[in-house]
Amino acid sequence: MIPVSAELPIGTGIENGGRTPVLEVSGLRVGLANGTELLHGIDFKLFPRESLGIVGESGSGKTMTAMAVVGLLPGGVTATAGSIRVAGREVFNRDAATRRALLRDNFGVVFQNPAVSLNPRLTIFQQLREALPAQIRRSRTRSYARSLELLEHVGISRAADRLRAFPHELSGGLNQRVVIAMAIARSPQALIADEATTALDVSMQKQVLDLIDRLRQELNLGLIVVSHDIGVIADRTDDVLVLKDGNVVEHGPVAQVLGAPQHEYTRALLDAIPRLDGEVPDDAGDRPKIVLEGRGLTREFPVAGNHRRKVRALDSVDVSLHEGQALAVVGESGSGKTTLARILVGLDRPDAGDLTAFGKPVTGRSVARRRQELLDVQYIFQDPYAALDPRQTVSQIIAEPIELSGSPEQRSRKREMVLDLLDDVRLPRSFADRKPRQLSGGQRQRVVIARALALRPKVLVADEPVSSLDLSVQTRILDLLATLRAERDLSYLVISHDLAVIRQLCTDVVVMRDGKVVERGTTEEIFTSPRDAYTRQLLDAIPGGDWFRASPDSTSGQQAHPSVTASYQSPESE
Amino acid sequence: MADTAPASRFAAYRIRPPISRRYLISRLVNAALTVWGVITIVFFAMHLTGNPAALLVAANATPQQLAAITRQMGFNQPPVEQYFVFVGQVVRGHFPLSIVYDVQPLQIVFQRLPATLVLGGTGLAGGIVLGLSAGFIAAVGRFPKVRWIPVSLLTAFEGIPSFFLGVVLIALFAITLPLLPLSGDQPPVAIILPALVITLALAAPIARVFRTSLLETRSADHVRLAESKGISPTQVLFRHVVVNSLGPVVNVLGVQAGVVFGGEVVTETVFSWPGVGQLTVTALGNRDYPLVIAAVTVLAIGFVLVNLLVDVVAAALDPRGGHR
Amino acid sequence: MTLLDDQIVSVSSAPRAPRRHWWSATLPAIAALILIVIVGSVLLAHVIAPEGYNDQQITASYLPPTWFGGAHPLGTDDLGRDMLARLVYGGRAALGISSISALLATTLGLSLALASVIGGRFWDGLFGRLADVQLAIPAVLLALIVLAFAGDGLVPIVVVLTVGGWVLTFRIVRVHASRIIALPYIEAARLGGARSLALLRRHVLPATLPLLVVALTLNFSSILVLESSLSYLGLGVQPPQPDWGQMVAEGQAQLNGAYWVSIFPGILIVLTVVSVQILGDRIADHFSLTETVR
Amino acid sequence: SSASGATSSTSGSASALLKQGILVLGLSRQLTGLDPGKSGSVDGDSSIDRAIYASLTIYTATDQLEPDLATSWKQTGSAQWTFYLQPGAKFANGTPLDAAQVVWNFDRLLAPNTTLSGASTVKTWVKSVAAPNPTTLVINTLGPILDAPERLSAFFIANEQYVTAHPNGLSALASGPYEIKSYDIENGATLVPNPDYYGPKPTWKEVIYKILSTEAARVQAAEADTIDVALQYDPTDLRLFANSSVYDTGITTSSWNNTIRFNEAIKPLNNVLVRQAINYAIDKTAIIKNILDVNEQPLAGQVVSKPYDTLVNPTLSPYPYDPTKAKQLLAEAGYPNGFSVELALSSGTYVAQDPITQVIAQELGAVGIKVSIVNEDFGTWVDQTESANAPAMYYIAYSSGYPSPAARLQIYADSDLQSHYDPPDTAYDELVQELQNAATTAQQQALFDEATDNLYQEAQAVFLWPQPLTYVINKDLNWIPNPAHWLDPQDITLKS
Ligand SMILES: Nc1ncnc2c1ncn2[C@@H]1O[C@H](COP(=O)(O)OP(=O)(O)OP(=O)(O)O)[C@@H](O)[C@H]1O
Ligand SMILES: Nc1ncnc2c1ncn2[C@@H]1O[C@H](COP(=O)(O)OP(=O)(O)OP(=O)(O)O)[C@@H](O)[C@H]1O
Ligand SMILES: [Mg+2]
Ligand SMILES: [Mg+2]
Repeated sequence: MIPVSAELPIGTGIENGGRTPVLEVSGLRVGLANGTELLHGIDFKLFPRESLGIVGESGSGKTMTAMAVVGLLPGGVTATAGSIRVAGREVFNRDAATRRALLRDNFGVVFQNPAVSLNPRLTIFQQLREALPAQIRRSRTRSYARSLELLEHVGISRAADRLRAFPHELSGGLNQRVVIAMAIARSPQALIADEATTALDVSMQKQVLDLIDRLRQELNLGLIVVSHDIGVIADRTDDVLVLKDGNVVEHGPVAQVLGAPQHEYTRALLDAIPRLDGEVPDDAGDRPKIVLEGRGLTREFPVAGNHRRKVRALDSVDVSLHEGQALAVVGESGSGKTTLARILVGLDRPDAGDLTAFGKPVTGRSVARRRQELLDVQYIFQDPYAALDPRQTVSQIIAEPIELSGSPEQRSRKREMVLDLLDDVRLPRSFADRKPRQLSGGQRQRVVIARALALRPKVLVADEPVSSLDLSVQTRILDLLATLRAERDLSYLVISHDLAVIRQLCTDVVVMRDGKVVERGTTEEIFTSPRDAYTRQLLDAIPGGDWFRASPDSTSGQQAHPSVTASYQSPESE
Repeated sequence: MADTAPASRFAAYRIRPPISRRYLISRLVNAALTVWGVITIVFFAMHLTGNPAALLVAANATPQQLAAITRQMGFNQPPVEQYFVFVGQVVRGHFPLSIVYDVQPLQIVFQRLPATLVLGGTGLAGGIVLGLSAGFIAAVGRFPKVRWIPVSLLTAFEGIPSFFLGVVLIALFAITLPLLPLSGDQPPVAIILPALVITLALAAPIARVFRTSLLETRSADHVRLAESKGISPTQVLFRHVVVNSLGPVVNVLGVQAGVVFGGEVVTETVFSWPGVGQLTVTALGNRDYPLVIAAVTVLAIGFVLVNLLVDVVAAALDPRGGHR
Repeated sequence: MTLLDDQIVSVSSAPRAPRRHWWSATLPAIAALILIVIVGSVLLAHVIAPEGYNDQQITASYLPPTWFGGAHPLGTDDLGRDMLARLVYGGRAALGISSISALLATTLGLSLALASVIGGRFWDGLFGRLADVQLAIPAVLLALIVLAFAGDGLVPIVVVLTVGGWVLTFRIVRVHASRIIALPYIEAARLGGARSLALLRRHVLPATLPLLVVALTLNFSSILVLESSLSYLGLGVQPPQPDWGQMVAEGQAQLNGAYWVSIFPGILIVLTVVSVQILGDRIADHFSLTETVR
Repeated sequence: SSASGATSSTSGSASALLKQGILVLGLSRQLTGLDPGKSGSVDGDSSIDRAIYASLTIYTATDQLEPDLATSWKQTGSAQWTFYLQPGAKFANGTPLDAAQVVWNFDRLLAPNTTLSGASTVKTWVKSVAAPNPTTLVINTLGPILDAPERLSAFFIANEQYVTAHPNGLSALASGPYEIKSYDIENGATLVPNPDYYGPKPTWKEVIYKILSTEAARVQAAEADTIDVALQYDPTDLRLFANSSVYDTGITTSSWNNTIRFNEAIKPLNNVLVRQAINYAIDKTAIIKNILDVNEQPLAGQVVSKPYDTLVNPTLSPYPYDPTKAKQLLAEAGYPNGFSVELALSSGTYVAQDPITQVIAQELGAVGIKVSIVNEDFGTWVDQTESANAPAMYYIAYSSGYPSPAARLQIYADSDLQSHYDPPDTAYDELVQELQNAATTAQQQALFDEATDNLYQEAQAVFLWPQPLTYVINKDLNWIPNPAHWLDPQDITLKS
């Protein structure tokens, strides 16, 4: 499938005579019962086989817009004014029941989190059956047959078994496919995907998006993609709608809006994206001594419930972190990155293999012991919200390591150390007495970093340091980490599945898959000439990858997506 | 395709049990362990008093009787053997003869068991019905202004100790306006008052948990999805909200089972309901410890079984647990 | 049998009205007031009734309440003893025993819970099993049996009530603490070099404290109920020393004549229990713990 | 108070059952078993025994001695009585109820090694029993027992084979007017007419005995109209039924008298001064007036109840209420500042026992004796009082099946289980034995006075008062309250 296909001239969504749009929204206003308005008049059209992207920062109204269209607004929220025409028929002023019916027969919805959008209590078949058109639903035989078809259609093999499974027995990707199957079960006019892939890791994200595109082609669907990931929008949609505080600030063909943004808000959104064509950080040239080293690290976990079966999270992994180096560990979800990180900082123990820190072997049996040996290695958590005790003040949090394992001299001047650290992470000293809940995500992550620096470590291990943050914030945190590394000549080991992050921060890369290292090299090598097929697949999977690699002015929208051909192989690969 | 779907296939999906055999077994083992624990506790309780044999015979027992019991329960052997003898005896249902009745205690306990089960069952059923309806109203009732009232009323009743509630109910309904009979000798009407006591002790917690759980489930994502499917709102409400919310309720029942059993002890005494609870209390009054031990063991086993059931049902309501 | 280790349900608690109702704010105030009055007069028993609880005047039996003024505002019992005197002294027994036991029970539950959280699988399993066994024997029965062996008297009854009450706290705290201990900020503390005890002191305990207050109130009310049930069945404090439950039993025969002998102590029990629960619930709401506790 | 059961007859109310010929009687203590060899209490086991077992003779409601299984009898020797039995009498299973069966009932009690508590009722005066033919029973006595027929009025006859087959006494083979339909020690029994009864057909289609072992249970049972007759009400509670539409209430004299027995093996109760002190320390008149609400006199240092007992010791008068004397005696005995002692009650058994004992406890407290009251259930309580470690003091009322001076004093003789473990007083035992066999009434009087003087001096018990018989009864019923507390369905009839 092609972002802008030959037979559809660009931007047909905007000025297009002839064909009736699947959906025509004009002056749509949505508000709360108490009168506060959330959407202030949204207009757009959606034609068959055409895809519309809705972008905007969090809270801008993307979900509201989507849900208003399908009449699934949350309780207390109502569409107050405007017009919604479905296949030419006005549905806005209809009574709730008929409106819902109409919308449901014309739209399929795919929600953000597949893990929770299915009823854990019912088998896939029981739930899929509910989504079928009434006349089919009545007969079990026909329902069953149709369900099989649907599952096979969305690329789920062994459909019969899947039908008998409960949601928790399927992977996220499979569940999302099931949700999609439900969405198309009543052969709708259009599909609406709200952050349909945000919860999935890159490779799975790609597969699902490919699936949606394929269905759109085959079934002539109109498509609305809601996402805050501009990359996705860039790859997958023809038109784009930029929302800000419930207003449309820009609306037009992708190439035009993203290529030559008129509104500075749009520009801001674009600038926030870490770019894949930025400068690679200079690496420390000749490699001096190794600071942290794992040899043949192996870790197994019991598969929940089934005591006999074990999953190998790590399979004799060798890693060595040199002084001043910034080493990245990449790999799809479940490849063992976090496990590795936790072992390297001593939070977890390998079943086999040994760990050496600054030349000394780490032998402690208990976490506490190991930590005493590894005090120079600190850790930065993925989710700053959970990493801070809500009951403590910022200064208490930062001071804790000092109190626990600082030298007497350090303890004596705890207070000013804390304030200095706040300066280091660019937080105003006044924050010292705030509590975590009074901080934004980015600020919290800074506190986490400050705490990690409190004992003046030589190595920082960071697991997904920015993945839980808003895009706009991400870059700033990354900058901070980069500068800190320079200021205090730290060595980094950064875990991420976001290659853009890696490229911005790291000198070297280790690629992991299924607990094994499949490739290692400098960032430059990995990005320009990846040797391992899997590495290449990871690179391809990055949404909007090509778009941002090319220079902004070129109408890169046209250029074919390199991974199209490779797209959508082995749906079972999750 | 339609016709190629062999019947066996969805026979297969339909009888798909929401709980695995492994899970069931683990629960059973658990239950057995608990019962064993209870027996052990009883054993120690008896030895706390110095000479356990003396407990198991009448106050004016002859030395011969004492010797006999000592032999039967192996009290003359070293502690460890004693323990195993005791457990063995209990497991085989061989308790020392009841002092008052002079027969196998289990025999008497089982005579009384039906009465207890009937009372407990009725009370439980009442509590569930009352609690669920109140909780449902509180969560999704039509009139937000007043829908909290039923739960609050139940909660107020919950604060009344069952013995006092019993006393008051008797004073009101059996005496002042004699609508309902007093005690356990005029079935079936006689069950109303005692059952009511148990019901009222149960309803409130059930109602609260059900309410909370309903509110949580209602805003769950899978409900939104269900709404987008085009099935009727009532179907969504029951298939996806109500039934999904029952898990916590069932778990509460597990804990409240204790309340029921304990409540029975008091309630049966207040209403002179001829069940195991009353039997145990009078047996204690009569210093008939063999009978006490038997009754307690039976009650404990009953409780364990109830919780076994609860676990299974809870798992059935959330397969994620059941396939663990 | 694992009794819900994922979510805890309080044995009882106060009305769950949406906060917008006027009385949801005033109710706790009323409850507090009631408690102050009850506890206050119980503490001042010797002032309110200098003549003590066993001042018999058999010629003046079953005098009805005169409410305000009069020698016996709340009437007299079968031996012409002043009801007010007996009620306040009865409160000493009931509330005294219950609150001591509640404190002990909560402490015991807390320690075992923390122990099983940091103590590893063995202790966790052991204590968990202990709790299950404990629950399998109805508290009333257990109490009856132990008291039958150990005889009445303050120590046995307190022990019995404590043993009957620790599980509640244990379960609440255990679930909560084990959630906390699994949180990243605990690992963060470990990274800072904290050992188990430091973790408990710095993070787990503070996080559990409000919950503990709630557990305490729940414990107290359920223990008071148990205590009065036992005393109603004739165990615990023995006549002539009064106890609320025992008084209910004594007056039961005269429910239709001298209702006050048995109704007043009953009402006091109910008032205390409900008020404590309402307060506990208020506290829970305040720390928005309601879901954890239920 | 609401006229209890004002709207009479809810579905299962007693008055409703009455109309169907079903009688509901309340017993004030737990049952212990149906074996007549074990002496039970009149207001408990014995009332049921009397309904299901034949006895040779029987006292009617009006206290006339009448034939029952024995049609006639005569003294056939200086120490021999002969009874002539109903020909063709049968047990409920059709087996013959003949002299041989009666002999067995005697022999099991006369057996030297018997543990049956009923033994003392015959051992003391029967030497041997023989059955020359199925309808003739010869009793060889230890002396000229003038009142042998009276003594046998409460001697119930069970079936040998059946009793040996059912040792635990939870079921019975009837020889009397009714037979057991269901039996439950804690909750009561249901009786139905015995088809094979030799006597006149019983009046009631069904008789239900209900155990009401607490005052509260008794009051509520009546308030809720779930019984027709029940005894042992606290007089103050009788007032609750003053204007009831369903019940009449009554309070009258009885053959019971209340005492506090001592375990004289225990210090300091082994000291006669202490026992006397306790007698002085209790204000019986006040209790009688205020709590029992009757005008009786306290027991005059002897354990007989006027007017029931004909033979009394006129020279004795009650211990007066005299705390100072009590204190002084205690001092003499070496307990100037008192001691602690236990007073055991059988829960709910005797009229107004809880208030009474609390008053007593307080009065004894006043002279320095600290009393702690313990409650036991009837069965356990009896076992304890009959065991070596009986309670130091226990509150008890004694009756005798008929006005027998011997039986009255027997209770304090060594042969009685409750006195058995006290230090033996052979002099007294012999007195009683002679009294048993006294030939003339003059002789009786002399012996009786001597024995009672001994009781009085020794303060063998705290002599309290004759216990009033209190009861509620359905207005539709005729019943002459029986001083011995017999609650016999045979004595109760519907009005007109
Ligand atoms: N149930 C609700 N009740 C009231 N206001 C709501 C509700 N849900 C969302 N809002 C508000 O509506 C506005 C738009 O929310 P919406 O979910 O559409 O944002 P969004 O663009 O989807 O953000 P995100 O990218 O985080 O999903 C926000 O200000 C939000 O606070
Ligand atoms: N505590 C644990 N118990 C059981 N299995 C675990 C545990 N931690 C990790 N695993 C398993 O080990 C494998 C590696 O997990 P890990 O979290 O290291 O992957 P990851 O690369 O960090 O994934 P993600 O990118 O989603 O964080 C996965 O299959 C996971 O299910
Ligand atoms: Mg959204
Ligand atoms: Mg990870």
